[in-house]
Amino acid sequence: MPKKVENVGCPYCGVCCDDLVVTVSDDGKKILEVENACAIGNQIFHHATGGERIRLPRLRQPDGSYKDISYDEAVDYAAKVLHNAKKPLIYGFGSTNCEGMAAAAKVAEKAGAVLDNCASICHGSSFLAIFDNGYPSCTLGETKNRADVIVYWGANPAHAHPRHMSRYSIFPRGFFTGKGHKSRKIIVIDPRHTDTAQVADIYLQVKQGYDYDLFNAFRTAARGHEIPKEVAGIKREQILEVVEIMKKARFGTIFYGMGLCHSDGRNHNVDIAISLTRDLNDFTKWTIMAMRGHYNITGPGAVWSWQYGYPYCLDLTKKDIAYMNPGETSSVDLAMRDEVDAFFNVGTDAGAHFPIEAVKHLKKHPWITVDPNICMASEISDLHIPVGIVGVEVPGIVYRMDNVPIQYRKVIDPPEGVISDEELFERIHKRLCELEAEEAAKGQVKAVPEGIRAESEP
Amino acid sequence: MKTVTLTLTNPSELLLEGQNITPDNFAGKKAAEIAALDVWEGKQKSPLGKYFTVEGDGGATAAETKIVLRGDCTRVKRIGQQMTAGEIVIDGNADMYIGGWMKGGKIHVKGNVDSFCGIGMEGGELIVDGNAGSHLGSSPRGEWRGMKGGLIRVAGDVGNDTATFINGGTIVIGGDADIHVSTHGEGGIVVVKGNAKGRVGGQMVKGDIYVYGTIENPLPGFSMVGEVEQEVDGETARFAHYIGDLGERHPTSKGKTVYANIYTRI
Amino acid sequence: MSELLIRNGFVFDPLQGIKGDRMDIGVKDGKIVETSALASPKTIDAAGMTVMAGGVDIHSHVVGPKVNVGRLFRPEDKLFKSPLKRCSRMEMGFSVPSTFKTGYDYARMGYVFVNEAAMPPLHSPHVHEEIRDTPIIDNAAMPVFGNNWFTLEYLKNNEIENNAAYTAWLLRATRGFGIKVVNPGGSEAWGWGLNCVNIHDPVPYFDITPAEIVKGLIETNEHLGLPHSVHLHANNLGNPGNYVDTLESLKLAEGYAPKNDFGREQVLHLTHLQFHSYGGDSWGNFESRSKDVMDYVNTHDNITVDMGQVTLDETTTMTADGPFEHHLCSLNHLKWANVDVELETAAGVVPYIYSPKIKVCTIQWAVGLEIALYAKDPMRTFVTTDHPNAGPFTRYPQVIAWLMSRAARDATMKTFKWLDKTIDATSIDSIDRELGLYEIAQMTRAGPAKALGVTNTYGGLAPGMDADIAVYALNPEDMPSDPAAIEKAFARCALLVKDGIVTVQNGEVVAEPAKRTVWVDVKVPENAQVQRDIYEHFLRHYSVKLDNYSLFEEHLHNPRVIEVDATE
Amino acid sequence: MANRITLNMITQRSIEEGVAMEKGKTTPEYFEACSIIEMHDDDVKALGLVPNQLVRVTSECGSVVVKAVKGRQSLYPGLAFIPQGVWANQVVPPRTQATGEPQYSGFPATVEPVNGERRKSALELVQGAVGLWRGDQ
Repeated sequence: MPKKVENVGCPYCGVCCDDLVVTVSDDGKKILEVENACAIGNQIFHHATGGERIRLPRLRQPDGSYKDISYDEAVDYAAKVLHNAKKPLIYGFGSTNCEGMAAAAKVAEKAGAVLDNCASICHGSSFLAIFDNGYPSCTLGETKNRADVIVYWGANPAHAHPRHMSRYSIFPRGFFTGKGHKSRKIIVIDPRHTDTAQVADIYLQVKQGYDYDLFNAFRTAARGHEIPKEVAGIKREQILEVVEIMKKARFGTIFYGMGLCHSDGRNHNVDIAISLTRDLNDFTKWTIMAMRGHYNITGPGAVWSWQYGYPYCLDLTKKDIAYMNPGETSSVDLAMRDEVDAFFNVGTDAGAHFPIEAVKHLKKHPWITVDPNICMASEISDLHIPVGIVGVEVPGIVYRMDNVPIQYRKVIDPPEGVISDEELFERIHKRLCELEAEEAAKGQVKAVPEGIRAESEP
Repeated sequence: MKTVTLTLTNPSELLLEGQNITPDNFAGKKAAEIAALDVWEGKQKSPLGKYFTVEGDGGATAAETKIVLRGDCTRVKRIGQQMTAGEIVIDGNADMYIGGWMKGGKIHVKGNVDSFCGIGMEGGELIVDGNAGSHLGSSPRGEWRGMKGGLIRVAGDVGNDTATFINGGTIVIGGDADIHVSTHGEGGIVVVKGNAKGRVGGQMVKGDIYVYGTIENPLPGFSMVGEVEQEVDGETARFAHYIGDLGERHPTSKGKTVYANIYTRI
Repeated sequence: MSELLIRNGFVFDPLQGIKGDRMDIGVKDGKIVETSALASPKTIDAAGMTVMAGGVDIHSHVVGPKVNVGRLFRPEDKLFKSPLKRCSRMEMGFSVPSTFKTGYDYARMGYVFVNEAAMPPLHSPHVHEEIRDTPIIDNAAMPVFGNNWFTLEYLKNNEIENNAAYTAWLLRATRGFGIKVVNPGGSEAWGWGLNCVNIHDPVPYFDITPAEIVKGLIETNEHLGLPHSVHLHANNLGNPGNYVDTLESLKLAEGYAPKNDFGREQVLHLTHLQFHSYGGDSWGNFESRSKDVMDYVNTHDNITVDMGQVTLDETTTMTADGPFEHHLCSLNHLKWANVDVELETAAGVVPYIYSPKIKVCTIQWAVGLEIALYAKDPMRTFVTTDHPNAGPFTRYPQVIAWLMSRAARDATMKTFKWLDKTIDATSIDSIDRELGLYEIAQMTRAGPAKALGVTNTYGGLAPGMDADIAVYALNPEDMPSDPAAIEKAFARCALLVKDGIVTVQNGEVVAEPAKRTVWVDVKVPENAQVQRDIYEHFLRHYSVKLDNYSLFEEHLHNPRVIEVDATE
Repeated sequence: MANRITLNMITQRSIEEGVAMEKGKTTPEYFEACSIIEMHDDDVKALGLVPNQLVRVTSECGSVVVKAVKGRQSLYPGLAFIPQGVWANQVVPPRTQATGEPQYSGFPATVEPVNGERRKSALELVQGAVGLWRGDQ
């Protein structure tokens, strides 16, 4: 009899749907059906048992091909790379659990590495804004139960967070919002008329890159001052109309996305969005929330904050004190400035998602990928270490986009022999301690990692 | 005043962090002791002498110590960080954080500098003959008490986020400024002698900005209130006077609301 | 079979009434034993030193979401402010230290048990993750109930039994310790940007008043017979003239008697009393009314309080009192974080600078000390700074020095810009009382342990209790004349034994024994209605599934469960 | 008719990209979802493109060949869109305004029709950039 696993968390986006029902085959080896998931979440579960999985670490050979090696060998190689580099960079963690992130931090602290996560190229700007201006936010259930005005600004949940609108914001009926969609005003602000804009009551086509100016106009108008006839492509009347709606809301939430974080001004677009939210709280209740991308990309920000006080871009190279300054200690800047000499890509795909120039810089040095799947990063690595898929094969706590921890379950076993991120990092940590002890015993002789890197200088 | 000359003869592979290169740390030390001070290349801590040849001894106090850096310091960070007195001359370029958290003394960079120079500055002078990167005279992350005092002078262009959270002091830019000047400012003076791209004075509470050229995209939160004649950096000129950021909170003083000012030269 | 003999110290154990007698303390297998039970112990000489039980903190914000927001959004709280690594993990931060620094710093001060003052139930897995990463000290965490929709509905209808069943369920779901109430009704009102500023302000929609919430929760608490009492952060925190509301809140406990098997004698703990003892009607005529409040506390045995002492630092305020934090940020204009938690609570975080140059701050400083110095029964008034709200917990040694030494208070007052005005608005200058080591032991371990109902394990040195022993380099027969020496001795204990393991020596952490999570498991009769209500709210209003809400066993770390049977 | 225009480029997630990415970055689905560009009709007309014609996109730091398609989500004239992913990142400038975040959106790129060129696969682009591409195996 196939077995149904209920209340399964989805390891795709920051919406962290935890209502999936997954049907597993008799022998517990095959995922047969996934209910309640969006198209993307669905794909993740089916992909886990659908095709061939990598079951052993693979080490790059002189001819450029990969050779399977044991986990012990991989752990040894990885530990030596970390140990010998002057400034290794450990990056990723969009798709692992918090237990894995805590273990990786222990490794980074021991190795004197820079520890960074995907927020660095995603919602890192939000952190910068939060540092400067705070974060008047709420949990998603608050929005569902109370909100009568929703703003999506530079965010396109129809594509990036497929169930966000139905679970939390536009459509659900909550405690004080019994009429669901009918009782809510939806405002979408985006340079593109996105699929999200299709469901908006009001759509403002902001000129790309001028969000800050538009926020500035909103704030100025909210305080009763004159504004120009047109700002960022939006007519004054429309700005005033939206300002009135916002001021008269009972409870509003601004959801914002990469449209703010990826364009000119980055953090200040978010910063001024927060200022607007603060202003609106003088009139009524408003909250703001970052549309965090991966299902647990909020996780490293949480874990590393309680461990070190910084959510990302942690420079642990001094080994006795942590430092953070995005723009310097952020992965892409470190790459472009040739500041690091080894790269660990963990649970993400820097090969596909970094600008190719940054990839080329990083590739001058050893590159190790830890990921369940074949991806661009794994295909240019010196070492690829497969691990179990969190949320499918490995349980653990993940943090939803509103910082609510969700306990994820295991649906099936990982392929035989494949270990979890947490176990991998615990083993690397142990090996690092041994290397340190060996070095202390021998004096200052550096061990050279075994295995040969392909000659691949671009 | 005694002079210590550091010549970068053995450049690092990665970037070098030289927060110990300050008159405060060199004062009272012989050349050999200075060469033994720590610098960091990633996690590797080494003596300064591994990368630099050191000539000359430090003065008795920081104020009596001058440091001259020769060689290509493009990849040396944090020179003059937290210095309180004395002088540093960098013959060419330097990297990030030059004069960061500086309290006194003078730094003269004859080339370009990278980002975060003069951040958290409280006093002293930072002179850059070339260009500067982002976050010149800005505040460190999360700190609302930005630049408090001192003078920064950059002859060339600067990157984005100049003087974020500025509370005091003066920044004079000879060339153009990229977006965000004095964002969240609550005091201080920024002079841009070239053009400014946009987002000048956003979320600004108090303080003054002068732009001699044009502001490509002025913010809607600033409103023109008249024309004034003012003396700026030794010369007198006529300016259009704008107040703002009208979207931001503003304190009142003696019953009048205090705004931030932008002056653009007519 | 590890055995220790701590010899010849001056022992202060208020739970046993031991007042500085020279005694030996025996330790075997993690427990305190009669010295006669030891075979071949390792001996530690404590001659000329003070021996107390490990410290117990009744109210501190050390783990959980708002604490972590405080860490995350204040990088400037770490820059040039973090010590270099001395223990196995880095120690970061000043006002909101990292979990590691929290554990190490408490241990260095001789503390072993810290009660997290507010756990949003929805976030309990986060709280427990941080507990795991907080070394050495044992932790408990109190879920917040004062704005919880279930609680509001049950208490509105006066359904104490249902509320008790729900409370028992939530304590188990979150592995929580007791009933915390923060600004009852006010944080729910904050969901609409509103507040309940006095105890008779009705809560929007729910049609119940803060007074009814508090009384209902006291009844619930005593109905269940929990180890700890209701733990209340009263309405109208931090405002001039609020002592009136505080007295009204305290009076809600009148007529209630404690019912429990844990030795607890109060029915209400009113926390950080300092923030609630203000007179005047504006910041201009702001003044201390600690005397009025403490007169009431002194004459009512069923109440305990803690100080919430302002330490005159730059710190980070954080509370489930969402409207208060919004109010605060509109005063100081600094960054403001807010998290409203669906159906349950809210929270806000704002940095704050208590400056000796600002009159309100120095008055607040005096109010806190007055509360402790006016206390007739030190077993009912406890040392806290409401960490990090009035100051970081690492200032406890300084607070102790202020309490033990008029000279220490005078030295601090000399730094005040508005000294005369502070003296006029307070009575601190007229108080000569200096507390002794016995009273400090009452206020920092025996008293809090008793109020928490954990005196079978914590807060004392009787055989059978946990071997948690702090030794301070202070000779009660030859106390230092310089109060700085007192502060130093309490900041870095000479020795901390935790669970029988030597953990701190000469102020340095030398071992990291396994820490515990202390929680309360209450057995209640089956209650179909409450089960149905829970099911309904999760189906319709929560954003997570019921089955994913209760803490999974694997996320509970080294539990110590206190069992309560409320089925009778 | 211009044979080359400069547009303001943005790169963001699309659901097709999301689904295909989880299937695998070496799949045909990923290739079709990501190696495309969307423009406003005016710009398509200005370039004289026929539907599904290949174009070369060139920015300050690189160049890539993608297929010009008509998207559901409309843009205004002068704005162009490539879904985030391997093709977009061939042209995304790595400059970060000292924030850590590359200029994924809002950078100038020229677009011109190409003849006789093909779209490269994800693997060819990434492995090729780092000298590991050994041709289709």
